[in-house]
Amino acid sequence: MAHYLAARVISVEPLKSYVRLTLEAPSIAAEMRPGQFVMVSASPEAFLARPFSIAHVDGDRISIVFQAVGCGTDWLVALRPGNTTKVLGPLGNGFCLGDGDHPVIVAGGRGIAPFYDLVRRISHLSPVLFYGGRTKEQIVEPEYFERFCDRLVITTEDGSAGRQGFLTDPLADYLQKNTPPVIYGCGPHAMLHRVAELADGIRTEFSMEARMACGFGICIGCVIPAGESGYRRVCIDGPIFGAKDIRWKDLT
Amino acid sequence: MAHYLAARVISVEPLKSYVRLTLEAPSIAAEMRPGQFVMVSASPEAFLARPFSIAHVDGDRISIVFQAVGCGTDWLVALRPGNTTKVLGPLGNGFCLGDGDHPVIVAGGRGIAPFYDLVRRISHLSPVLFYGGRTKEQIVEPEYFERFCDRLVITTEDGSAGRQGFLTDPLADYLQKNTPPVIYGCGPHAMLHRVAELADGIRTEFSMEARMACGFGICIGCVIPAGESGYRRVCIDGPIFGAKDIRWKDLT
Amino acid sequence: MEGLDVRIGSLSLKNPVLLASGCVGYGEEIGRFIDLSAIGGIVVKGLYMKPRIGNPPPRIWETPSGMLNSIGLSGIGIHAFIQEKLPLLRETGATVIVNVCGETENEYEEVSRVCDATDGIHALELNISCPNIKENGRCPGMNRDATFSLVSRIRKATKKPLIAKLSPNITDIASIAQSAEEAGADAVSLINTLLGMAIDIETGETRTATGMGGLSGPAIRPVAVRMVYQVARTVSIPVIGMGGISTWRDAIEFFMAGAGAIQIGTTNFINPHVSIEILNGIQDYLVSRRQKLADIIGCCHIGPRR
Amino acid sequence: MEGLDVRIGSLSLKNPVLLASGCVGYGEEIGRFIDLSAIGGIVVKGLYMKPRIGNPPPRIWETPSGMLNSIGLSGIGIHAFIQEKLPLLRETGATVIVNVCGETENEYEEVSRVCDATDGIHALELNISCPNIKENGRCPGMNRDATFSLVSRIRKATKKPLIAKLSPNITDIASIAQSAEEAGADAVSLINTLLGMAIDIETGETRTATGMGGLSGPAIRPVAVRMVYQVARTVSIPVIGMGGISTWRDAIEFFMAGAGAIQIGTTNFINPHVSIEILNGIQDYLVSRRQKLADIIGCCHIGPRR
Ligand SMILES: Cc1cc2nc3c(=O)[nH]c(=O)nc-3n(C[C@H](O)[C@H](O)[C@H](O)COP(=O)(O)OP(=O)(O)OC[C@H]3O[C@@H](n4cnc5c(N)ncnc54)[C@H](O)[C@@H]3O)c2cc1C
Ligand SMILES: Cc1cc2nc3c(=O)[nH]c(=O)nc-3n(C[C@H](O)[C@H](O)[C@H](O)COP(=O)(O)OP(=O)(O)OC[C@H]3O[C@@H](n4cnc5c(N)ncnc54)[C@H](O)[C@@H]3O)c2cc1C
Ligand SMILES: Cc1cc2nc3c(=O)[nH]c(=O)nc-3n(C[C@H](O)[C@H](O)[C@H](O)COP(=O)(O)O)c2cc1C
Ligand SMILES: Cc1cc2nc3c(=O)[nH]c(=O)nc-3n(C[C@H](O)[C@H](O)[C@H](O)COP(=O)(O)O)c2cc1C
Ligand code: FES
Ligand code: FES
Repeated sequence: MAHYLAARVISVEPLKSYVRLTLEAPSIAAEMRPGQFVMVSASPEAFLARPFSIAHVDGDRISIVFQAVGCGTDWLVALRPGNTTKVLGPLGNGFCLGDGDHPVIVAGGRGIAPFYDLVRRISHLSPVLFYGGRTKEQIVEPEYFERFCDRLVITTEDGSAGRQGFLTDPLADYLQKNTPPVIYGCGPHAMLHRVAELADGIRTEFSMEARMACGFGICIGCVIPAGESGYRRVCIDGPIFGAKDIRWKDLT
Repeated sequence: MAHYLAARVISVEPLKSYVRLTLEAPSIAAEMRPGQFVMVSASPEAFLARPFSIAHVDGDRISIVFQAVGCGTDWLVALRPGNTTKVLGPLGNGFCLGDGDHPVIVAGGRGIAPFYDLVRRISHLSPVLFYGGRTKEQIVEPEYFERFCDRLVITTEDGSAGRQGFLTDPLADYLQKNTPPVIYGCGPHAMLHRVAELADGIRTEFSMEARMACGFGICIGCVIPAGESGYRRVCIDGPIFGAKDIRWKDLT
Repeated sequence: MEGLDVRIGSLSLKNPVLLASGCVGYGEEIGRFIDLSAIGGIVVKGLYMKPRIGNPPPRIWETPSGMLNSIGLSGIGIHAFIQEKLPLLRETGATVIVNVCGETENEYEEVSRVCDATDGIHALELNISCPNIKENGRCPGMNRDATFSLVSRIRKATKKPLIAKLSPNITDIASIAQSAEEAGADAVSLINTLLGMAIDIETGETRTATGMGGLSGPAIRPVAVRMVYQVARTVSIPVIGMGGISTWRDAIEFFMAGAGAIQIGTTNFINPHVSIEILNGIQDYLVSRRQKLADIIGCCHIGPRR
Repeated sequence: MEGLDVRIGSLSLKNPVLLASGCVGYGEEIGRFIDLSAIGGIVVKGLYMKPRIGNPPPRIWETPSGMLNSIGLSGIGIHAFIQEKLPLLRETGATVIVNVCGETENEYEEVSRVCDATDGIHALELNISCPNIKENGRCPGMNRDATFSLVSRIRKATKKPLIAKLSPNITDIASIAQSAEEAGADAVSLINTLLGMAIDIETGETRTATGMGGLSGPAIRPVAVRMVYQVARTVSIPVIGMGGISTWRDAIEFFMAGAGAIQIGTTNFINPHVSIEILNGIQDYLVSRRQKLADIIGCCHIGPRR
């Protein structure tokens, strides 16, 4: 069940290119599954709330890890401990946690967010994380992920951290030699599309994005082309979709 | 000349029923005359800026003393040192500083604001201040005003400070025995109207209020009935008017 | 609380707070947050005979104090609604109003007949005003004759309470309301969204895939209050007001302008409990003033009282 | 910067940023903040033959991302303007456009003839759209025939560039624009304010003394962009866009929708320097993209490019 509450800000920490906002939201923390998200009321200036993956859960607290890209996220960055903001969640279907060994996780840039919690919960399955960014500023807290993953492969477009290039290159190599039980993915749609092509036959769990008004299924605004024809709502039919359900060519 | 600038918040102090907000606004502080006001951009939620009398000037700083009555003033109360807010000013005509002894000042409730600076500047003339409120919570910093005034007469409607009743009662007594060179007034229009009746023949300088959109004369929104017929703009033809210029019966 | 009930034709609503069409789906998701039987009723998303996939994304864009939408009357069609959604809605005890759509007068009539024949559908709201359809945003509600002709025809197709939902994208909304009344509508509801547009200045692309979209939210409230006022002075059937209501205070404004009931749309997106909060606020306001709802409907006064 | 000049009939504006009528008085007060010769021009507050005291207060009310006004075309009259205000304006080097008003066609014509005969008045903006006048907010700009008749008549009364300022409170703004074009207008400007209303729920009094007021500010921007788009696709004379422009980004949206120039209204109230900031922002945008103004006018594209 989703809850709507005024959450107290615990902390706002810079994380290289991103920011981690920690909120006190007991009922959301208690019920959240990895891959779910929250709608955060961003500011009086931003009329609609903004969707963010839940990154961490810790007792009564949840965190989101986000990039400041516009008026809503700018306002979130300016929050201070003691302020409050409205939060609605947990929302969306969340990842299906499989039980095979060496699941693969593919994260592009701020697409790392939902995997903070996921890797912790599936660390017994020895996940393999492919984590790419434009520069090292987009690769946050690799030590955290190393703790929970069997392997961590980092790529940056400018070579400032890990291997230079796109993460789909080492991923392609890996998939030539291994057949993971599932590929979890979050990042730019173009990246996910490429991963979908590589995945061929392997079960996929991709976290998709769309502009949202409500986040819980009532506005039908957040649709993406999915299934044989027509659209599916990212917020409630997703945000986690199997790659083969998406009509990638119709994605704008 | 009026300036438009982003002013840094120095402090926000509760003053019984009111709040004092101190801002760093050097160019405004340098040019301000008592009785002038500033337009403060209140919040992203409040679309228009809000007018406030300039209470104190101290070096590079100005203060306003205000009451939280709605979304804009609530937001101002929540400001913290280090925040900034846009300020436009100094605006309006300001008081004419006369040179006769024992000028009378009449302040109702938050109408005390413009007199912080005035009493300081005319203390050599030994002003007499009539200061009324509903309760003692509306009588702020009497010790400050005592320092600069020859006499301070306080009234409250509930008798919790000074004499019980309306300030127009002791004022009427005073005016029976004395003929001050000028009466400065600021407060609810109903109070000022009564003071105008008592003033009969004495020069008056009343600070008037109206809802404002611009504060500097371009919207023609802030008019009050004044002169023989027609309207005058409070922001630029005022806010200080002689009582006999106001058509009190047409005031809404 | 007593004195909050509202009559729309033969239908009695237990209170004047309704959920607006298109802003609460078919009730399933919003029903997880609020008790649908506690409010006056729910107007479900517009329905045609057949399912429709709606417009391509992007479908929404935020604007100052509002939003543009171009959902395009995506929906499951009246039959699927009745089979898959209505049973759940009936279980909640909600008063159900169907927002009736059609590409042709025939289709409007067909949908209406199905609604008329179906238990558990309490009233019809005829959507003569959806601005997202083709033709530069035109709709029957932009024209007196088209309104009269359509409403008359549907009036013959159903005995259930019939509400005509008006478009604000017109010169004289009162005259359209009058046509609807003359044609037999039991009530009018207004306003639907204002036609708007926004453009991405990096690409030149419109922010919704269809170019134009419908503007809703607090930004449009002053326009909605004005139109409710104009319509309420003109017709004698009940007026259901909406457009940017986000607090109980806004709701009171609409009652004072002449609305007998209100609908909450966009604000549900931001706060799923808001309709209950608004209902409570209305009750508290009336109790504190010892008034009944009827006392404040249309009580507004032009300019200051002397 | 080159490539920023705009032609309106025989008039050449040095850049496309104008100050909107009613939002900058007669230029005196705003001229203390900005150099009026640096911007494209100033449209002064609407003028009748005689002085008018305007509507009683309260005249303004804040709304979500906007404001209502009911100033009521308070003004000093065309003769006082020419004697008392125009000389000051001429000294600043501003391009001066008079917003021409009238209670009758005769009065519109009289004011226009005076403007035509006066040096230092560069163009006329015919205010066929002021929504604050009596009669439920009606104005000539709500009707094709009234528009055609009035514009034709004024066209004969002046050789100066003639701009028709359109009302948004209508069903089909493009057809009104077309009437104005056919009647000989050199340009159309839009939008004037949307008719709105707000009510004080403590007293039931309307927030402006006249009941209705004109809604302006960012709240109405999506409606304005949409109307500019519709009009620009219909007429071949220049379109001057306005409505809620508060940043240079908003201005670019209007150009992309088809405006050849823009006006800044309400935002001047909040930031008296904003027109200069917007002009600079437009220049920087064009420089960074190596484009001329003409390259982006009307360049918007419906929905995402594939
Ligand atoms: C399910 C979901 C989970 C998300 N999780 C995260 C996360 O963990 N961390 C994070 O940094 N971001 C996340 N996002 C994206 C985040 O919602 C947007 O960055 C945010 O809404 C931008 O708000 P703004 O007001 O700052 O930007 P705006 O001023 O609204 O827009 C700035 C830019 O961001 C784009 N944008 C706006 N809303 C969205 C959206 N819903 N999805 C994608 N792009 C958008 C706009 O088109 C525009 O180009 C997620 C989005 C979804 C749908
Ligand atoms: C020249 C001038 C000087 C002023 N100086 C002071 C001052 O020193 N200290 C102080 O506390 N207040 C002062 N005011 C009043 C102050 O501007 C209002 O209290 C403030 O604008 C309310 O803003 P808000 O957003 O909190 O309230 P809103 O939510 O906008 O309104 C709350 C209530 O306040 C009323 N109101 C709104 N604007 C004004 C206004 N401009 N004048 C009067 N009532 C208004 C509204 O009608 C409403 O009833 C002054 C007003 C003027 C015109
Ligand atoms: C996303 C969305 C979808 C809508 N769909 C419909 C619809 O199907 N039928 C209809 O009559 N109105 C529809 N509307 C209009 C609303 O019912 C309402 O008239 C309008 O949004 C104004 O109210 P609001 O500002 O409270 O949202 C829709 C509005 C929104 C925002
Ligand atoms: C206080 C005020 C007074 C106005 N007076 C006039 C006027 O005299 N003549 C006119 O054509 N438009 C007038 N307008 C309309 C503006 O010129 C403009 O069309 C409208 O406000 C939309 O632009 P904006 O949102 O940038 O303000 C007035 C607007 C406001 C806010
Ligand atoms: S965001 Fe509203 S349905 Fe998904
Ligand atoms: S507030 Fe605009 S003229 Fe006074």
